[in-house]
Amino acid sequence: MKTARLVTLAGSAALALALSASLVGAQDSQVIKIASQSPLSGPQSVLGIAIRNGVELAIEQNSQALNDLGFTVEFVPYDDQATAEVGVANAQQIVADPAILGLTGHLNSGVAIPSSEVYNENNLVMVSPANTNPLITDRGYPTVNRICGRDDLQGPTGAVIAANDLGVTSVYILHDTTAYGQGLADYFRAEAATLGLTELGFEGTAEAANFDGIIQPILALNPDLVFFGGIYSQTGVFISQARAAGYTGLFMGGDGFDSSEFAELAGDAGVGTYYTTVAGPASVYPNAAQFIEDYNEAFGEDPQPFAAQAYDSTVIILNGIAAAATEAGGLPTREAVAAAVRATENYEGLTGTITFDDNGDPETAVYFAVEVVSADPAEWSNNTIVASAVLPSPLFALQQAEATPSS
Amino acid sequence: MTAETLDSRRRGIFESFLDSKFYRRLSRNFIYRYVIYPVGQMLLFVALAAAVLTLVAYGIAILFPEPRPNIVLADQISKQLPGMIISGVSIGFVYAMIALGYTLVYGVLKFINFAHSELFMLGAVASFFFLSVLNTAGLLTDVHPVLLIIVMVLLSGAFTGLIGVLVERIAYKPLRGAPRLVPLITAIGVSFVLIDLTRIFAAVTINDFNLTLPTREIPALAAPVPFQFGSTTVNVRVSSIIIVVAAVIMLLFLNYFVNGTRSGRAIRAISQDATTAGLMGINVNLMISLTFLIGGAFGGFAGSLYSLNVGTINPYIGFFPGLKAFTAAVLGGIGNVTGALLGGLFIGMTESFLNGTLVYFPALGQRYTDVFTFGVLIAVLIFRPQGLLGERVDEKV
Amino acid sequence: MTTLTALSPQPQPQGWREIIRRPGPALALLIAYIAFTTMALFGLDRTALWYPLMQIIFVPMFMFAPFLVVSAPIKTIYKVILGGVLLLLLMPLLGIYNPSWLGLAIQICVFTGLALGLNIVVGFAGLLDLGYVAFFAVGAYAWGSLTSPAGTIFTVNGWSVSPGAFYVFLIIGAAAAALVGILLGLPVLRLRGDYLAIVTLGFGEMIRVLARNADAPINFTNGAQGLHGIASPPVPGFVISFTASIGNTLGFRMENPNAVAQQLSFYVIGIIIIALIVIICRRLIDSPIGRAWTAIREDEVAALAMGVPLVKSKLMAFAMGAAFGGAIGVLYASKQTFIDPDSFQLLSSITILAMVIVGGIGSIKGVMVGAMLITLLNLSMLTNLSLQINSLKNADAVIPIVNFHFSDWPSELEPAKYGRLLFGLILVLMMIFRPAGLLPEKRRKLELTERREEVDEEPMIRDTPSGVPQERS
Amino acid sequence: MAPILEVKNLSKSFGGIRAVRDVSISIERGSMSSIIGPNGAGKTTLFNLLTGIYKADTGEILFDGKNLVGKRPDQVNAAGVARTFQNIRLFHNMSVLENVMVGAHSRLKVSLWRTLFHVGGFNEQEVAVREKALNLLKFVGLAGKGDELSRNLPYGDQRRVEIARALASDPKLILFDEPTAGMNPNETQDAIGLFRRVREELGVTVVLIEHDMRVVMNISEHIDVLDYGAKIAEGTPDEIRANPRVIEAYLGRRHSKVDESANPEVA
Repeated sequence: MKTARLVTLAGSAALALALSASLVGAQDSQVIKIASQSPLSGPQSVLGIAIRNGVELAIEQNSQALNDLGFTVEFVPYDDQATAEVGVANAQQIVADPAILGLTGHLNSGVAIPSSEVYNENNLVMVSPANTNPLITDRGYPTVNRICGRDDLQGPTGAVIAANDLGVTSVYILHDTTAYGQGLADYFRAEAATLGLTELGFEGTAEAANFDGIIQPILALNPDLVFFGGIYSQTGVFISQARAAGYTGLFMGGDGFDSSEFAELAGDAGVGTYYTTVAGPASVYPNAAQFIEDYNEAFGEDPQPFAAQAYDSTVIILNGIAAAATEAGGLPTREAVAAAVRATENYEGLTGTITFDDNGDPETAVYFAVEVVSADPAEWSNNTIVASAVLPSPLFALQQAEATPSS
Repeated sequence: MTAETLDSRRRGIFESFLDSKFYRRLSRNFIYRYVIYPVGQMLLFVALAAAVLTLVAYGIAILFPEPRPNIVLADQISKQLPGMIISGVSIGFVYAMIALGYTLVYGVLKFINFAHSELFMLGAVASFFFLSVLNTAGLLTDVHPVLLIIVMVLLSGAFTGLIGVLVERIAYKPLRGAPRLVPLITAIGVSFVLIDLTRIFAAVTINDFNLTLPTREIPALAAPVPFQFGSTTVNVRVSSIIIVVAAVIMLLFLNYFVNGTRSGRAIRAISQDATTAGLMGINVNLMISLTFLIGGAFGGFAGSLYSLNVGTINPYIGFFPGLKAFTAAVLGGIGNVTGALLGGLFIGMTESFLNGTLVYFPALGQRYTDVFTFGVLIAVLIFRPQGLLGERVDEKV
Repeated sequence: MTTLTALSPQPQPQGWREIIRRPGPALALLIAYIAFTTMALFGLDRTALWYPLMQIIFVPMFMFAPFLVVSAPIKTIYKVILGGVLLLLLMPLLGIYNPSWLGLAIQICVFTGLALGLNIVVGFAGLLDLGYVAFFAVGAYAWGSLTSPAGTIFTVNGWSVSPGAFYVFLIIGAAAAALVGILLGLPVLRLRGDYLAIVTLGFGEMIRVLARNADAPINFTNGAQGLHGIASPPVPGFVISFTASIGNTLGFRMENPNAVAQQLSFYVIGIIIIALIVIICRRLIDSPIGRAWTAIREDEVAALAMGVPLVKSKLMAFAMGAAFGGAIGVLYASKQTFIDPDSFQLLSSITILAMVIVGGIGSIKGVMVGAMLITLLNLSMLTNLSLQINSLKNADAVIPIVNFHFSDWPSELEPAKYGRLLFGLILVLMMIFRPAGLLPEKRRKLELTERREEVDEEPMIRDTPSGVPQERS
Repeated sequence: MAPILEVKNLSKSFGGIRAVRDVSISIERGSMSSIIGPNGAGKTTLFNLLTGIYKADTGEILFDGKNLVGKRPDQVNAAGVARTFQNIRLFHNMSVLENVMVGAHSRLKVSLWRTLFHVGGFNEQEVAVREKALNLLKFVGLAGKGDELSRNLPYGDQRRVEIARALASDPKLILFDEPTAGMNPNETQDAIGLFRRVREELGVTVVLIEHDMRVVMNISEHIDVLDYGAKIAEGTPDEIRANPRVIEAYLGRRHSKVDESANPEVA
C-alpha cells in the first residue's frame, strides 16, 4: 500500500522533472503578450472563437516589426463565457500580468462595459472588434477603442436606405432583446419615424428556433419591410420560416446578418435580404480575400463574423506597441501604448480605413447597405452593395462642426 | 374507477351512461378504446383550447377595440385566427410529446427529469445527422419522403430512448430512494453534460454550431400548402402537418401501450406504489428503464419533428421547449398522461394567441408572452395545486 | 445548544492523524501552512512558464486556509488571531500585490453570501428555489437604478442618491428583496416541493424578462442596455493612503493605487457582510425558527400538527434568503458598476445551488467552502488551466517519451471551453458519491443517506417473471 | 361544567366515499374517553378533522366554546388540542430533546427581531423551553435520552417522545391515535399508566383511538363507537360491551357494498 503510493509519487515527480527539463530554456528576447477576451464556450462561442482566431492569425502574421525590435509576441486567449463576472475576473488577471500590453475583445457589450472599467483603471489598451453599443466609447476613456460601427449610426442608415432607396412605406421591427439587437432596432425605429415610415410593430423575441407565433401578426399586418436587429443565427432561421409562411415583403438587418452562414440558414428565402454593415463584402477590400484564404488554412473553416474585425483590432494594437516601443527604445509603458493606439491614422485594414477620434471611435466609417445575392454560402463575398454612406462619429462630427462654424 | 365508487344516490345521467350496457360493450371494443376515444379526446382538447382562447381574444377585442391607431383588433384577430390555431396546435403537440416524457418519469420515480429537454435536443441533432448522411450519400431525394420521415423520427426516438435509459442507469439509479433534491441536481448536471458533449461532437465532426437540416433538398417538404379560410389564405408548412399527424399516431401508440399492454399496466402499478408492485412480481428496474426508454423516445420524436419544422437547430435549443413542456406537464397535472397532452396543447395555443394579440398593445408586446404563460401556470396552481387533470393526493396521516 | 453526541462515533485517529489532532502540533502545522502558501504566492514569478498552474495550486490553498483555521483543534483565541491575520492582513497584502486575487476574494464573498442565503431556503427549510438569482437582481437594480447615469426614471428626475447611501442601501436592498420574496412566497408556498421548483424557476426568468423590458413606457432598468456607471461607496482616505504606502514600502508595482484601494474597501465590506450573514444564520438555526424549519423539512404534517405555522415559517425562510440575496445584489452592482439582465441568468441560480449542494447542504461552513471552490473553479482555475496549456504551446513544450508537442494541442480541446461539462460532471459525481456534500451537516447527512440504505434492503430486483396485479377496470 | 369538546353533525367525504357522516360527540372536561370501531370506521379521519388536517364538509367542532372548523392545524394546536399519530411521525433526524422543543412552538414568542438580536427575553425563553422539554422527558420516562437521535430509539420510546412532544404545547385536550399499537403487554401496561398520569398529574383531557379492547375497557370512562363513518353507539364500557349494534359491528358483519380498499382511511 505505502510502497505503491511512494512509487506513484516518485514516478510523477520524475515525469514532472523530465517535462520541465525538456522545455525550451529561457527566452533571450522580452515577451510581449496580447490578450483576447470573448466567449469560447456556451451558445455564443461561434462568434467568440472567430474573434480569438482572428487575433491569433493577426499575431502570427504581423509580429515581425516587434520581433525586429527584440520582442517575442505571445497570444493569451481568455474565455469570458459571455458573462460579466467571468469577464471582470479575467480582466483583473489580465491587468495583473505586466507583459500584457493590449487586449482585443469583447463580443458582448454587457461584458465589455464592466471589464473595460478594469482595463481603463490599469491603462491597458482595448480595441473592440464587435461592440457597437454607443456607451463603449461614449465614456471617453483613453484606453477604450473600437473599429466597428456604432448602433446609433448604423440603425438610421438602414432606415434611410429603406425609405429612400427601397421605397418602403411601412415597417415591422423585430429585435433579439439583447443590448445589440434592441439598440440597433431602437435607432432604426427613431429614424424611421422621422422619415415618416409607418411602424406596424416593434417586438422583441429571444426565440431561436420556432417563429410560427411571431410570424402570424406580421402576415396579418403585411408590412413592406421587416427589420430584424439580431444575429444571423436567429434571423436566418426567422427569414426562412417567414417566407415559408407566405410573407412576401422585404427583410433588412444590421451587421449581425453578415455571415456566410446566413445564406445557409435562410436558404433561398434569404436572397434579396438587405443588411447594413461597416465591413463591406470582400470584393470591396482586396486584402479580405487573402484573409479568408489564410483563415481557412489555419482553422479549417470560413471566418465567421468579427474574425476580420478582430484581426484588424489586433494589428492596430501591434502597430501601436511597435510605435511606442520605438519611441521608448525598449519595452513601452501601457499608457504609451494606449496613446499610440489612439493616434492610429489611416490604418488600411481588412474592413476599412481607420482613424480614431478622441473617444476611440473611427472618425469616419463607411456604412454599407448590402443585398444578399445567393443562397450559396460560397457566394457570400459577392453580395452587392446597394448603397453606402460615409458617416462621421458623433464626436468627430461635433469637432468638425466647431472647426467650420456655419456662416 | 370513480364510477363504481360513486354513491348510487348521486348518480347523474353521465354516470348512468358510463354504467350502461351499451357503454360497457363499447368500452371493450379495441378500436373504440385505442383509436376513437383518444383521437376524440385530442380533438376535444384542441377544440376546447381554441374555443376558449378565441373567446378570450375577442373579449379583449371588445374591451380594447383599437389598442393602436388604425388597428382594429377584432379584424386582426379574424385575419390571424386560422394561422394562430394551426401554429398553436403544431407547437402544442411538440410540447405535449416532451411533456409526456416528464410526466411518465415523474409518475414512476416522482422526480423531475431536468435532462429530458436535452433528450429532445438530441433527437433533433440525431435527425440532422441522419439527413446529412443521406444527403452526402446523395440518397435524400431517392427515398420516398414519407418513408424518410418515418425512419428519421423512429431512429431519432430510438437513439434518445437509449440515451435516456443509459442516463437512468448511470446517473439516477444509484440515487433511487434518495430525497428528491438529490436526483434533481443530478439531472441538472446531466443536462449540462449532454449539451456540452453534443457541442463537442458537432464541433469535431462538422465544425459547426448551428445545424441546418438539408430539408430544402426534399421537394415535398419545401412548398407550403395553402388553405383557404373564408377570405384569408393560410400557408401551412408541410412540416406542421407532419408534426400533427405524427404526434397523433405516436400518442395513440402510447395510449395503447400504457393502457392496453401488460408492461403499461406494470408501469402504472409502479407509479401507484413501487414497493407493492415489486412484491407483486413486477420487475421494477426493468419497468423503470422501459419508462425512460419510452419517455426518452418521445422526447426524441418531438425533437425530430421539431427540427423538421424549424430547419436549424443547435445544442442549446432544448431549454425553452423543455421548460414550456414541463410547465405543460405541471399545468395538466404531473404524472397524468392525458394531462400532459392537454397541458401541452393549452400552452402551445396560449403562446400562439398571446404572440398574435400582445403585439397590438404597445406597452406589452410579445416579449411578455412568457410572463403571461407563466402567470397562467401560477394562477392554475394556486387554485388547483394538483394541475388541471391531476388527482389531489391527500397525504395519509 | 443540543449536542448530537450520538451521531457517528468518531473513529479513533491513528499515527500522524492523531498527532495533528493535538492542539500544539495542529497550531504549528497551521502556521506553517499559512506561511508557506503566503510566501509561495508572494514568490510566484509572473513570467514563469508554470505560473498559471502555480496559481491553480496556491490560490485555492490560501483561500482555504480560513476554513482550516476554523476547524483546527486549537483554542478559540488562536483561531481569532490566525483568522484575523489571514483575512485582515495577509489577504489585503496579497491583494495589493496582485489585485486579481483581491478581485477573486470579493467574488468569493459575493457568492458566499448568495449561497448562504439560498442555504436558508434550500438547506434549512428544505424548499427548492431555482430562481434565487431574482432576489439578487432586485437588490442590484434597487441600487443601480438610483445611481446609474443611464437615465432611469429616478436619475432623470433627479432622485438619484449619493454614493454614501450605499450602506443604507445594503439594508434597503435586503428589505426590497425580502418584500419581493414575500409577495412571491404568499401564493406559491402552499405548493408541493416540485411545483415550487418550477414556479421559482419561472419567476427567476420572469424577473429577467421584466428587467429587460422595463425600459418602456417607464424606464426603471434601462432594459437590455443595462445600467452603467453605478456608484461605488466612497473610499475612506486612510484606505487609499494605506494602500499606497504599503505598495511603496514593499515595492509592489501598482498601475492605479486608487482602484486597488477601492477594491480593498469592497473586500472589507464583503468580509463584514459575510460575517454578519454567518452570525444571522447561526442565530436562526439555533432558535425556535430554525427548529421549526428542520421540523418542516422532516415532516410537514407532523410539524403543522405540533403548532408550527407552515406558510409563515416558510415565508420567513424565503424572506430571509431573499434579503441576503438583495444585500449582496447591492454590493455586486456597486462593485461591478454595470449590470444588465444577462447578469441574472438561470445558470447563476443553478451555480449558486451547486455551491450549496457541493459544499454540504444545510451546513454553514460547508456552503461557504462550496461557494469558494466553485467560484474559484469558474473564475480562476479553469481559466488558468487553459492559460497553462496556452503558455506551454507558446513555449513549444514537449512531453517526453510520448513526444507530444503542446503546439499540437487542438484548440477544440481548450479546457475553458468545457467549463459547463466539468460543472455538470461535478454535480453528477457529487450526488452519486457524496450527496451530503464536502462538509456535510450532520443531520442532513443522515437524511441524505438514510433512504438509500432502506432501498438497498428492499427487494427491488425480482427474478420471477413479471406478474401483473389484478386490474380494476 | 360544559363539555370541553363538542362535535356536532360532522361529515367528510372523499370522492364518493363518506368517511365520516353526521358524527356528534361530546367529551367531558378532564375525562378519559375512547373512540373505537372496526378498521375503516373513520376514527383517524375524525381525528384529522378535529385537528384541522382535513377540512370538514359540514358540522361544527366546538372546543372550549370556540369553533375549530376551518382552523389550520397549527391554530388548532395553539387553541389547546394536541395529538399523536397512528404511525409515529417524529422528526427522525432531530434529537429527542429538539423534537419536544418543537412541540412547544405554539407557546413560544417567535419573532425574527428577537432571534436575530437575542433581545426581548430570547435567551430566557430558550432556557425555559429546554427546561420544560427536559421535564417532559422525565415525565414520560425518558430522562437522560434527550441527546439521542429520535430515530435511534426503540419503538416504545418513540411513542413516549411523541407523547412528550404533544404535551409540550400545554394542551387542554390530547388525542392519542392508537398509542399502544405494536406494543407488548408490559409496554402497554406502562403506557396505560402514562395516560392516567397525563390526565391526573397534568389535568389534560384524554381521548384515545384504540383497538386493544382491554386497554379501552380498562381506562375509558366513556366510549364512542364508529362504524362506516357513523356513530353507532356511546356510553360507559359496560354499556358498550352489552350493545348489540357494537357486537354486530365487530363480529357479525353484514357484507357491504362499500369497497373498503378504496377507503383512504385504511392503512
